[in-house]
This record gives sequence, C-alpha cells and structure tokens, in this order.
Amino acid sequence: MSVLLALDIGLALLVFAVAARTVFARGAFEAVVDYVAYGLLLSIVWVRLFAVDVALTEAAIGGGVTGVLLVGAAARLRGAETVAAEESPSASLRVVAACLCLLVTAVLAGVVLLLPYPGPTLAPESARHLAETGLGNPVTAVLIAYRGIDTMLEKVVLVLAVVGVWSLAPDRFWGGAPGEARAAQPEPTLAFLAQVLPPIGILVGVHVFWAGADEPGGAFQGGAILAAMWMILMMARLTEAPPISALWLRLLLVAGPVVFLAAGVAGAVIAGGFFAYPPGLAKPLILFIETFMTLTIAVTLPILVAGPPRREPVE
Amino acid sequence: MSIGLDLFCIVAVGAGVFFFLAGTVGLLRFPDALTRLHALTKADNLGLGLVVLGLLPRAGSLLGALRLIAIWALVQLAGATAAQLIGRAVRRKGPAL
Amino acid sequence: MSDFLLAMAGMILFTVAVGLVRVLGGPGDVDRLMAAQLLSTGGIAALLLVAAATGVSGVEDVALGLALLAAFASTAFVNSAAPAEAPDPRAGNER
Amino acid sequence: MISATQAGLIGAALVGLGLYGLITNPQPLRKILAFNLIGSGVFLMFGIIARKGAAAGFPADPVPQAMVITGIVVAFAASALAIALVLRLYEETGRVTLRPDAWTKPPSDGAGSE
Amino acid sequence: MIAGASADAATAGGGLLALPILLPVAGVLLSFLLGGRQAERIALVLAPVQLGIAIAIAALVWGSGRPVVYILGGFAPPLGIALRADGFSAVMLVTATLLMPAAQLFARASFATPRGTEKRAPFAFWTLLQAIQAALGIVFLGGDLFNLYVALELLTFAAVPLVCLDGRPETLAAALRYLLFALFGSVFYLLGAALLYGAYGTLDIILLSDRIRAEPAVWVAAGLMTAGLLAKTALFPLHLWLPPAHANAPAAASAILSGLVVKGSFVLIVRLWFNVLPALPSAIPGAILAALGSAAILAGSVLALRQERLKLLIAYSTVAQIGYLFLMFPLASGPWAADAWSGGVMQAISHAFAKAAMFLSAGLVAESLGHDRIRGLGGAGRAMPVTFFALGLGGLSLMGLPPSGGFAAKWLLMVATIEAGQWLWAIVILAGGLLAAGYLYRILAPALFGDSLPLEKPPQRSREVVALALALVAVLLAFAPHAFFVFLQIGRPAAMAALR
Repeated sequence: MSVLLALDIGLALLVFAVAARTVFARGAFEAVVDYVAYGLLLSIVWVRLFAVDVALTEAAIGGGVTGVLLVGAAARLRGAETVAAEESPSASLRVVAACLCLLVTAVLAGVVLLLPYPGPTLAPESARHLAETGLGNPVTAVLIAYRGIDTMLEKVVLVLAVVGVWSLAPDRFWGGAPGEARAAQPEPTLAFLAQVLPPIGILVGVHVFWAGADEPGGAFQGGAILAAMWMILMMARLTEAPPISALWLRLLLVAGPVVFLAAGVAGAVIAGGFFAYPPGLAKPLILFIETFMTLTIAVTLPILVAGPPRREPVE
Repeated sequence: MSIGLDLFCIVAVGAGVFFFLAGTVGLLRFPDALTRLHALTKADNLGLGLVVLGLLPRAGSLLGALRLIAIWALVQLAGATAAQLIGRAVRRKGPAL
Repeated sequence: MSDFLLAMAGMILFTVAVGLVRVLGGPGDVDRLMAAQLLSTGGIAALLLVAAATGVSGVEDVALGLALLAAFASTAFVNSAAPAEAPDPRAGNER
Repeated sequence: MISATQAGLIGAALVGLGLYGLITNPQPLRKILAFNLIGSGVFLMFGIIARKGAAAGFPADPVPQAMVITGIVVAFAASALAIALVLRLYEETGRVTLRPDAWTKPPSDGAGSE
Repeated sequence: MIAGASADAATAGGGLLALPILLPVAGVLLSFLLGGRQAERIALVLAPVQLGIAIAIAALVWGSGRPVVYILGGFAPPLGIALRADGFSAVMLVTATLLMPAAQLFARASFATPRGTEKRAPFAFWTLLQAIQAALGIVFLGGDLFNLYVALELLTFAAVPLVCLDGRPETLAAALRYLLFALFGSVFYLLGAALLYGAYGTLDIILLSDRIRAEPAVWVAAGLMTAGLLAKTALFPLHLWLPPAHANAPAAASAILSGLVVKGSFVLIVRLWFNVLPALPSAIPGAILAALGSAAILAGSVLALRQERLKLLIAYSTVAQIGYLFLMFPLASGPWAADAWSGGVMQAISHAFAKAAMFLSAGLVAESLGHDRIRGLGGAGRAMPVTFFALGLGGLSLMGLPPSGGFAAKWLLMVATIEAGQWLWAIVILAGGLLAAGYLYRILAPALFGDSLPLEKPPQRSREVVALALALVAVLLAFAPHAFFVFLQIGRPAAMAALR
C-alpha cells in the first residue's frame, strides 16, 4: 500500500498548498480561481475517505455552482480591490493571528490523532435499520429517514437564503427578474455548449438522483447537476432568470420542503409519528419526496447565484 | 486479466501521463497565452484520451465503458469551448485581462 | 497493477501541481484559468485511475460530474469579464 | 487508515489557515473564501471521524457523511447570501469595507426609518 | 445507560413538541409561496396558535414533573433525533411566542402591503419573522447537537436580512459583519460537535451527558463550541457586530433580535454546560465566562453612557445585559445552584420583555421626532408620555430596581454569589445597576423635565400600548410565584439528580 500512501500524502500536501494560496493570493480573482481548484482536489480527497456521496456533492457544488458564484463576484468587485492602507492589518496583528491559528491547528491536530480508532460508530445501527427504509445507500437513509428533519430544515435554510438575497434588491425592482436579459445574438461558442451540454447533464443529473437510493448519489447531488445545466443556459443567455414573482418559480422553490413537511406530518397520522414512514411504503414515499427535493435544489441554486432582481417587473 | 491487456493498459496510461507532462511543460514554457492554450488543449485531448483508452478494458461492463467515453467526450467539449472563449477574450482585451 | 495505476494517478496530480505554479506567477487571469482547466482534466484522470485501482463504486460518477462542469469556471469568467455588448433593447421587452 | 489521519491533519491545518485569512484579510470576499476553507476543514474532520467508524460492512460511518452533505449545502447558501450583501454594498457605495467608522456622516436621522 | 434510556423514553403527548417547529416552518413556506398580503395574514393567524401550543407544552411539562420527550420518525437516538422540553425550554418558548405577536402587532403599521401587490420589505419581514420563530422552536426543544446546528443556521439566515431591510449602506455593512460573525460562530460550534461525535459516536444531549468524561477532546470541543456560541451571543469582546446591527434594524426587528435571537445561542451555551457537560469540572470555565460577562456589563454600560443615539444606547445596553446571563455559570454547583439557575433564566426572559419594550418605544420616538438623537429628546416625554413610561418601566428591569423581573433576576444572582462567597460578581452586579441608572437617566431626565416638544406626527396609540404591555410583563415578572421557580428546575440535571 506504499504507493497509495505516497499518493495520499502528495494529495494532502497539494490540498494544503492550494488552500494556502487561496489565503495568501494577492488579488481576489486569483484567490477565487485557487479556491475553485481547491474544491476539485477536495472531491478527490473525499473519494479517498470513502465518502463518494460527499465527493459527488463537492464536485457538483464546488466545480459548478460555487465557481460561477465566486468568479462572477470577483469580476464585479474588481474596482474594490484596492484596500486603504489603514485597513490592512498591522504586522503585529498578523503575528498574533498567526500564533493563534498555529495554536488552534496544533490543538486540533493533537485531538484528532488522539481520537479512538476504531472509533465509536453508528454504522451498525444504520445497517440494522436500512431494511425499514427500503434503501441501499445508508447516507441517503440518514439524510431522509433517520435524520429527516435536519434535511427538511436545511431546505428551509435555502428558502431563507433566497428571501435574504432577494430582499437586497432596490424596491423598484421587486417582482422583476435577476441576471441579464436573453441576448438577441448569443455568443456562438457558448450557445453551442449550452445546447449540447444540458441534454447530457439532465441525463446525468437524473441518473445521480435515481442511483442515490442504492448507490452513491441522491437528491442534492442530482439537483446540483441539474442546477448547473440551467445556469449554463442563463450564462449563454439563451434563457433568462424568471421574474421573482412568478408563481411557478416560487412553487418549485418550496416544493421540496413542502412535500417533505407534508409527508412528515402525514407520518403522524398513518405511521404513528412525525417523520415516520409506514412500513412497506417507505421507499416509494422517500423517492417521491426526493423527486421534489431534486427539483427544488435544481431551481434554488441558480436563483441564489443569479442574485437579487435587477430589472423592473414587466407588466 | 491477461498479460496483453495489462500491457496495453500500461502503455496507454503511461502515454497519457506523458501528454499531461507535455501540456504542463507547454503551459510553463510557451511565450504567449494563445500558444499556451494550444499546449493545454493537447493535454486535455490526448492525455485524458489515452488514460481512458487504457482503462476501457477494465471497465467491466458496456455501460461502464460508455461512461468512460462520455467523460472523455465531455472534457473534450469543455476544453474546446473554454479554449475558444478564452482565446477570444485574449484577442479582444489582451492577455493580462 | 493497481500500484501502477495509483502511481500514474500520482504522477498526473504532481504534473498538474507544477502547472499550478503557473497560476501563482500569472501573468494574467487567463493563465490562471488555463491552469485550473488543466487541473480539472488531470483531476478527472486521477479519479478514474484511483477508481480503477481501488474499485470503490460510484467514483466514475464523480468524474462524470466534474467533466460535465469542467467548462464552468472559464465560462463564468468570460461572461463576467466581458458582459457582452450593451444588451439588445429588444431582448428586454420580449415576453 | 493512514489516509484518514492525513485528512484529519489537513483538516486541522485548513481550519487554522482559514481562521488566519478570516482575521487578517480586510476584503469581505476573501473573508468569505476563508470561511469556506474553515468549513471544508471542519467537514474533513467529520470525514476522518466517519472513516474511523468503518463497521458493519460500510467503509465509513454514514451519519457524519450525511452531516457533511447538509453542511456543504448550508455553507453554499451562506456564501451566496454573503456575496449578495457584498455586491449590494459595493453597488451602493463604490467600495467594500467592514470598518464600523467607515460611514461617518452626521448621525443619521430617523434611525430605524420604518 | 439503561437508566438513561428509561428516563428518556418518549412521553405521551410528546408529539406536541414537533408543532412549535413544524407550524412556523409551514408558515414560512406558505408565506413565501403566496406572497403579497398573505405573508402578514399567515403570520398573524399562526402567532396565537403557537402561543397556545407553547402553553400546552408548559402544562405538559408541569403535569409530568419531568422533561417531555418526543422521538422523531421512530428512530431513537443515537441514530435518530429526539425533541425534549424541560422547564427552561417551556418558559423560553412561552416568552418567544408572547414577544412575537407583540412585535408583529407593532410592525403592522410599518410593514403593511397594499392590496393586490407585493412589496419587498413586508414580504421579507413577515416571512423571516416566522422563520425566527421556527428556529427558536428547535433551539429550545432540539435534543441533538447537529440538529441544533441547523437551528442556529436557520436563526442566522432569518435574522441577518432583517438588519438591512432598508438598504442603507451602513445597515448593509452591519448585516455583513453580523453574518460573518455568525458564520464564524456556527462553524466553530460544528467543529466542536464533530470532535464530540468522534469521541462518543453520538450527538444526542442525554446520551452524551452519560458518556462524557473529562478528556482532551471534550475540553477542546467545549472550548470551540463555547467560543462559537459566544460570538453569536455577542458576549464581550465578541460584541462588535451587535450594536450597529441591532440599532439599525427596524424597531420591531430590533426588539426580536435583541430580545430573542441572541438568547437563542445563549440557550445553547446553557444546554452545553449544564446538560451536555455536567461531567466537566465547571469552576474554571465558569469563572472565565463570568469574567467575560462582568467585562461585558461594565464595558457595555460605559459605552452605552457615551452614545448619542437612543437606539445605539439601547443596543449597547443589550451588550451589558447579556453579561449578566453569564454570571450563572460559576455558580452551577453547590446549594446555591438553584438560585443561580433561576436568576439566569429570569434575566433572560425579563431582559427579553424589557428590551423589546424599549426598542419598540425607541422606534416610536424616532418616528415621532424624525430622529433619535439623545440631545434632541428634551421634553419628548411630555409629548409622548405613554412611550416614555414604557421606556422607563423597561429601564427598571435593566437597572434591577424593584418591582421588576430584572430585580428578581439580579437579586437571585446576587444571593447565589454571596452564598457561594464569590463576592466579585456581586460587586459587578451592583456596579452594572448603577451604570444602567446612569444611562437611563441620560435619556429620561431631559425627556421628562424639558418643555413639551412638537412632534412630527404623534405615535399611534395601539403601538404605544404594545410597548407598554411588554414593559408591564417585565415588571410583573417580579411577582412570579414560588411555583414558577419550581417549574424552572424541571430538567435541570443537578436538580433532577437530587430528586433521584
């Protein structure tokens, strides 16, 4: 296993180096590109940690959605790069901060090395209850059955983030659309990419969502890939972001948590407890919920990236 | 798995790695952005292509093999588009954007 | 055999890491994007090799996802660096 | 197992690194990146803990892995909200600063402005 | 372990515990979907229902005499998530469900939506206020540290946009600072949770409290989680974000932010040290927390004395009053622990009511005068007596003068410190009271004794009544019967252990 060890050590060093560059890069854009590269390396690390579900999440989010969000922000903030002299921290603050951070790192590293191995685990518990859910992928079972309320609430966090982002619009734009208008003549190369990629992407997204029941994958990963496909269409300006007052948009944005909540409450009636699944019906019900969650994520992420409405509503 | 297939895999993957090396060297040594872009596309094209080729016999199923080819094709598409877009941006605004 | 594949994955990652030096040096944002692009391709190749060597299921899907999104950073960059020509007035009024 | 140990060490280093960036970097966008680095360091901690909990035929404990997925979603939402705030601040003022005394105009009237 | 399990079995009627979470979540989702005027309507319709549920939960806890437990999804901890209500959570829940409709009634005038349209600020305000309610529901009832992390994030996402609803640059900067502090806080909290999971394989509060021993990982986790939560609670010296954020938000939002939202993370600190980590020797960490609290009391009060704007003064007074909350920590064990506990909880709820009343009053002042400069307040008290009466009654609690909940709280804390022989904290309590009297004098004296001031527009009587009602609740808490303090002890681990 020595080759694997060398690979792991090299990967770890590489991750650390790129992360350090993100912090120490001179310009904001440089830092952002470093961060995107960092996200990519991270998904390899997750594979090495046997967390393929997480690797998929990191790949879909870090490579696609976050990259677009950060690159766009860095480009628009180009004018704000110069920092007033009195704002950049003094050398003494840097030293103090560095000491503090080294201390934190050392303490954490020590504690992590001291943690028991083999560690306490819920893997046997998860395995024992897996049959009740009808699923094969234990991570999906945790997300949607064992700790379902966390996942439902996390979707509510996304809704709140949308409210928060929208609330930053100037009043006159409320009800209008974010992002740029559709172009009369889209950039041809980009348009080509945006026409070829989505059919494949939708296939992959649906596959990842569907596989998530038994294999690595799931609603979030699949939804994030679908989200990226909508984003490429918007970036190529083949389509534009819908006005935020559109009922269908709002419906899609809350569909996931609404269906999950409804199923959770229904559980109290038919399965004897909130967020309980009736035996035998668990798997179809879970897939039903996940379908809506996938849709919601596919819509929420691009809407968050598109930002607050920028155009006046069209009557 | 037969020796022949293993050998094929070794040769193809090794050649792929070589092209990655070449792409990097090009990125480092070539004088201007457009030629560097050229070197980069080579690595994308041939490097990943050969690695995928070498792994194809080990894919196990037809679907797995198709997935490998799809990955390669997608990277081709992405690489070509990105090169086009970046190249155009370079021509329009100069390399130091 | 799997040792060989892993070694090759390591080689690719190492190569790509050297490419990242390019990002550090600049000179322009374009070079940074190119290095990120190279890292992305190299990362996909390394993932495929690791998947083949260790036989963890689902890793190909990670590579597939990365391949699908490989052009995104560059696209976002080009889009925001040159917010096209002034938006066509017709475009806004359609619908 | 050695792999998990390195991930833990890297996680610890990332938390420290991100913390340093959060403290010393005056630009909000860089602070957001630093926050994300800390976040990913924390997630790697969950990752190593999951790996140390490999049992029952699973290569890792699925519970911390699921928590990481939830965490990644929340961190993304946080970044999106923070960036929207930064961009709006920039649009309003033409600069981006977090210094409290940066807005030294005469004490604004009708504070709450409801 | 067996004993723990039997003490933790689901309680009959425990399903009630899910409602304070699910109902406001449903409200948030529906408000977002329907938009327009519906958001306000839904919020106003659900508020009394939630109050009713909170009271029912309190009755359930009182009736059973021990914490009420509900297991979500039928998966028992450690795999699943349990909700638990004890005396503390029931009281906090009732406080929140009382304050929320008050703030909503007050806000109706400023966040009305014209028929047939949808406006930005009202849409965001009504949706986010319900989200705060949902988040607090989980914070008070959640039995799992990761579930509580999600609750903390919900609270952050709901609270931050409220700060910058009016879109002025200084509010945007305040909101951004608030967000960065809050994110820092939750990520450190999460890191601590990770270490606890790594050491014990569960994040369930009860299971953890059975398993935890004083070992390095636990100390580090406790330190990280506490640091993160302190940043969210704005305890000195991590208070920098609070004054601009709370002073710039709309008055109704300020009332909720100062009265309830900072208490959310405080509740988690209490849960952490009293429910999760009772196995740790708490003398030194308790003393550190109390020392920071004392510094907060003194620094916050002194800074409040120097403010030129009413809302900023009140915001700095929040920094000081938060300090009192932390005086209960060094008194956690010993015969005085019950008093210290009651004092801490009483401080949390009386400050919630008093501060909400003061922020609402300050909002009325700012609206009626067109400004809130303290120098320009001369005679304002004569022009709007009810508003200033509410302001003054709220001030009683801050100073700790009888009759007020603040007096009861500070008295209990003082008695406990003297019993414990920790005189230092008693001196701080007294000094804090004097300083509070100083800054309140600065507002009230000129307002009451100057010549009456012409108002731009007189305050709406109904809104004055809301502020006054909250201030009166803060006063009435002084007359809380003995049974109330018995109720507060339900679920306090030390008290429950004594019962066994």
